[in-house]
Amino acid sequence: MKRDPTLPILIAGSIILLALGPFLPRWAMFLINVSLCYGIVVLGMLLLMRTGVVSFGHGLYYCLGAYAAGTLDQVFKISDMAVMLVAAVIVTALASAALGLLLRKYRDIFFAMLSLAFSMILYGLLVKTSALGSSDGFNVAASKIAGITVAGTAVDRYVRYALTVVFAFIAGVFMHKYLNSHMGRLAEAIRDNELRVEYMGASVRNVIHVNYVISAVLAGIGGALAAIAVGHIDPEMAYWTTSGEFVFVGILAGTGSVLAPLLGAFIFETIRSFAYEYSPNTWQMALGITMLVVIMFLPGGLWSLFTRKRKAA
Amino acid sequence: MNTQVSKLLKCGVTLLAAALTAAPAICNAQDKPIRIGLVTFLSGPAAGPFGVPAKIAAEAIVDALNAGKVPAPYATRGFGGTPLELVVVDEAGGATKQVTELRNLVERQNVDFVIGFISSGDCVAVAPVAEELKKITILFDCGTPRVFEDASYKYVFRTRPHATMDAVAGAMYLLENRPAVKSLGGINQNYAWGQDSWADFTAVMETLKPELTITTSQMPKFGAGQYGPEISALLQSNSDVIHSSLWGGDLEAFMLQATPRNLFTRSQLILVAGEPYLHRLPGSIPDGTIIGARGPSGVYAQKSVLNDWLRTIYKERAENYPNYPAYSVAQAFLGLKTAYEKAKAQGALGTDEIIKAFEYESFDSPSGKVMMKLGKGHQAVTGTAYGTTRTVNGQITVGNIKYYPVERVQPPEGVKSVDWIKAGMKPGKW
Amino acid sequence: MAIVLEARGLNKSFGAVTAANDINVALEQDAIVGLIGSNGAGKTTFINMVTGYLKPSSGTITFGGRDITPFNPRQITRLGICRSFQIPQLFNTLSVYDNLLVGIGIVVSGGKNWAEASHYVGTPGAAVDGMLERFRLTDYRDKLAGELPEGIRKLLDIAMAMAVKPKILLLDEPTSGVSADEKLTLMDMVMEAVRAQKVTVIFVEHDMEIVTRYTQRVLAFYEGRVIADGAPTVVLNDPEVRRYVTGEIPHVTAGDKHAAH
Amino acid sequence: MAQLLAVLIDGLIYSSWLFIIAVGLTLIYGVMKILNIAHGSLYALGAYSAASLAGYWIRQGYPPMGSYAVMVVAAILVGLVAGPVIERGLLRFMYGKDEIVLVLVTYAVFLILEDFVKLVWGVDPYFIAQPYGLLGNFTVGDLTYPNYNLVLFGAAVFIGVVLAWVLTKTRQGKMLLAVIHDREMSAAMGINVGRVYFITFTVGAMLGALGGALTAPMISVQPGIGAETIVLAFAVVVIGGLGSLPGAALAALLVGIVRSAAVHYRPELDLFSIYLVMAVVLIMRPKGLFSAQEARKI
Repeated sequence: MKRDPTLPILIAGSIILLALGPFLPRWAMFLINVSLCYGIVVLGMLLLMRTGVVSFGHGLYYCLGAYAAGTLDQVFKISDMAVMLVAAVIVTALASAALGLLLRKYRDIFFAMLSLAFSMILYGLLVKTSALGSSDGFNVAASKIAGITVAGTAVDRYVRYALTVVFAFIAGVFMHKYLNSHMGRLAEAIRDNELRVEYMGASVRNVIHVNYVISAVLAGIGGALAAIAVGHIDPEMAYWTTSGEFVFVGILAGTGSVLAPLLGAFIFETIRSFAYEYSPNTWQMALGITMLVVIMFLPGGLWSLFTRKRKAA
Repeated sequence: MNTQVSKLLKCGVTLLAAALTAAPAICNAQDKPIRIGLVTFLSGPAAGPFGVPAKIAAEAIVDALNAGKVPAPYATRGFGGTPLELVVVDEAGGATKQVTELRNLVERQNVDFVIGFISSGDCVAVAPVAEELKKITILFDCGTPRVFEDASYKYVFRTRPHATMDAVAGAMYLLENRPAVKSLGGINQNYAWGQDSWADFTAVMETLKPELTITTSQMPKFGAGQYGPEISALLQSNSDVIHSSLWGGDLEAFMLQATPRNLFTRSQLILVAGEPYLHRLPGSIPDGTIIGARGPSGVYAQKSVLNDWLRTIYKERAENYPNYPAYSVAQAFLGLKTAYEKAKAQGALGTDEIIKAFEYESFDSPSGKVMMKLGKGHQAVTGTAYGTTRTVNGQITVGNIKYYPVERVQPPEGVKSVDWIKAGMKPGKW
Repeated sequence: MAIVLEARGLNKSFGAVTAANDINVALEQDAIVGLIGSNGAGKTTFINMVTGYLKPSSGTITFGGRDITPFNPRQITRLGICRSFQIPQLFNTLSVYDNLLVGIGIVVSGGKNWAEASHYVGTPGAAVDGMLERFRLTDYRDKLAGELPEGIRKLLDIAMAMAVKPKILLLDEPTSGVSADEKLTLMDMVMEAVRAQKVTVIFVEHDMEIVTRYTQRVLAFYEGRVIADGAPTVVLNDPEVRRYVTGEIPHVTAGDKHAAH
Repeated sequence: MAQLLAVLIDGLIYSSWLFIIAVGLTLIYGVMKILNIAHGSLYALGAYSAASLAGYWIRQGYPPMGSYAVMVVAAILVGLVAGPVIERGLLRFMYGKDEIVLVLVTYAVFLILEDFVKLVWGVDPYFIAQPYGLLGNFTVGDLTYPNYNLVLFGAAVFIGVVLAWVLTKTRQGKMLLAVIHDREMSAAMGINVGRVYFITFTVGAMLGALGGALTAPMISVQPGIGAETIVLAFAVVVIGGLGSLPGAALAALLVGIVRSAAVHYRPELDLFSIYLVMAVVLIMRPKGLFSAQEARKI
């Protein structure tokens, strides 16, 4: 078998991004920054899809992560990015471990809809909480990283950008290793044939539960990084359309490789951003058509473009 | 190995795509006209009543300015002779998206000024970004006091007064006309705007009339459309007054469903943001409804050369007269023009000079005099007005209009709305 | 010899249909037992009950003296009762190699619940290659399971059952869908593997030649009952069996067609 | 007491509406296993066409009573055009794909139609208020209700009964049930599955449009109504058990009453009452209130 180029690409890609950062136009830097936050969440979706379940409620953890980070600043006046990320991980891990106990029993559309219900309940609760700005949300001043103040300095943007790149890299490497481990194989086996997995002595529900927690934590990290990058959070992050977008990007990108979600998220954000600019009245139509084209002609997602070429070469 | 390389290249190329697409935008930088980014709702429920009227008005104003056809003191072409160019962006999609879009407007579209944002959530979110981008950004229609009461900004201005006065003047008007009011019920959308409006209004009422009883607070979700149960609950609450900050389709649906059920023969209705609704004649708005326009705008704009001008140029492009968002956007353009030309007159057109000129300026607008008196000269204040609907030979109009001067309805600089209301709304020094 | 598996008074009915009617079976260590009977006679139902896919309406199943009736397939598998399927249950989007590696990975990561987890020498990968050898699947190593010919699918299905270290192996029509000339080679391979690992085997078979050739004991099913139990020669000559089961033998072909798609 | 009565009446009316918007969705899912997000757009299309056509009708001074017929016709037209276009033009190329992918396909259609509606009708709200008041009111205790609510209720019952009758009593209906039960089997039995799908989707589209048309007189028809409605319809269908007609009816009733009770007793819960119901029901009955349990042969 030929060697899998994923890791080299991840390393090279991250180095390029880190090196390129300072020279990029700032809007591009921000676009990449936000895309990678998305990409990290979609990495989690990829794991779920590999396991054969799809969540229409991952906005729940995207939002929880963001609010975990945000409330630290808002309520406890802690505005250190490092602490925020830790908080996001803890909160989402606990929440998903608990909800996973229920969701592990569900499949298909029911898994999707029950997770949707949970995320919409969080949405409702947040909209009711005027202390956290209700539907307006609030601004997050993540001014320090590991004690060093960056807010207002010349490198402010770059630090947030670099932080995201690094986390995207870590998440990517982790997910790559994980998918190629026994657990990763087991996930695909479950997608193919749960019955046989049980008849080989592994607990389908445990695997789904573990993978659900992992994907939730990734979503939480993505949310926290988004809060840090964007500087504002609101309950929309938990609304079903946000979760829908994650699935959207997941399918758009394809589950062929951990590179797909990261790249897919970037392409999605770019399409959306330019659709907004060039057809402000029909950008939804543009998105919809893109999506149909991909589903129709690239069932493996955009990623299959790369793999196809590789086969051809 | 070479597969690795080729993949690597592909990866790099895709990532560079962003940088490349920057090229056209950068070229635009050398264009002559002043580029103004206009962010307003083009889709979603807020487009019809707010976003699109604002857009129509903005385009009409820009054309008039470029043609130099605006009444004094705004007769000079464009801004100080330089023509204007609009870049319109949809505000739909949530605060997070708006932050991204603002960056694109400024850094990719290279606009010189940004005028925009109807949703309070978006305003709160974009203000710090505008600050970071060091780009003069004018919030033209959002109402939440939080923007300048919780923070202070150098590059952010708001040329319309904040929402506190909607509640204060509304309550005053109500009590002046219905002194005997004993019970109050409300129906407001379940999101920040609705919650704040209700909280403010009840706070004011409790200060002005402590013995008042609050019967029920209905909080249907935004865009619910079906209000059967809510209306029954309101009917059964037998409230003397029903307060509502509903707007757009929700307001219209609520009116359609509540009127035939005689809710408004039972209770006095006060709509703090009802004005745009008057322009849309859905057929049923009971006489005696108290209507606010969140400022002396729309139907409350007093006759003046500027007002006639706005009404004319707007009517040329739409089938009805401008509503208050149209007036808000006019305030933004004229306020900015004033500051720009003042700075130019002093011979320096740097951002800082324009800001200097903008702070604490006061200027005429179709809805009267606007003074940048709050938020260290970044937050506008005006008086406001309320009136009552009545049908005159088939036409719904507002009568019994009462104007309230700034000091009665707005807290002075440095005092938070909440505290000011609690403290009994003492007129401050202006 | 010692009794490893014992079923006492198993009953199972689906609505009106009685799929199992007071089945009593005791199985000795290392026995190789064939189950015969026309389709719907209750053979697969018996296997499904033993492996926990169906719960008997009444009756108990004990394994090594332990009551496993309430257990689910996973728990039963982990005790060492494994099965193959009439319609192969594979991981279609995984390679043949990975199909087996999943199983071995489960055993290795299984820890203490798995008496013989230590059985495999060398890496899981090496163990897989060993199994590919034994079942002559090496040529298909990197093919996707979904793209295999039916015969190979059957083989892989059985290999996967073997991969998770069975003490008792239940094979549901191992040769159905396998062309006549391959049947014997397949059975030889399986039996070889079975002997090497000291596994007790129960298999459902329509081909009486195979039954007589490989089993020391046969259970004949009819309408959910065991109508005969004993050495192949005895059972196959039993008049009832001749009438109800082997008489005119349409089942072989029936079995074939059935599994062919 | 009066309040309890109000809760029931309001609940019943709201339930009728919920059932009307959800029934087409559950029908389509039951037969085609497609959770059709575009149902929301069909609802919007129905509402817009009804508002425009009936509005025109009334402006022309034709007998206002006729406007009800016009609304229904508008809905049928929408169904007859949009249904075939979507099913023949797109969905049929997607059959056999994963359920989630199909959801996304319809999501894409939804996005496209959202902008299509905007291009055709603009962003200004449309009105067709007359039919709402035309029939007069009825009074219960101290509460007045427009009789139009009875029309909603009647329509819901009518649709439910007719569908139930078609499914259980007619040959076509039995075919449908056969397809619902086992697609391959019924194909083998010589049922033209493609045709069944085509008809089902068209009927489903009509029902979606009808929901919009019947709602038009009581709301202001504006961009975004589809998105708001589809989530409700989803919840109802999932609570009831995907593809189950009685399930949808019961779920609509449950959600309607719960929401109405929330509004009357705990208004602050209204926002997510429906999702609470959904979560609770799914936790108690993982596949919804009514669900076909499919056993797997091994």
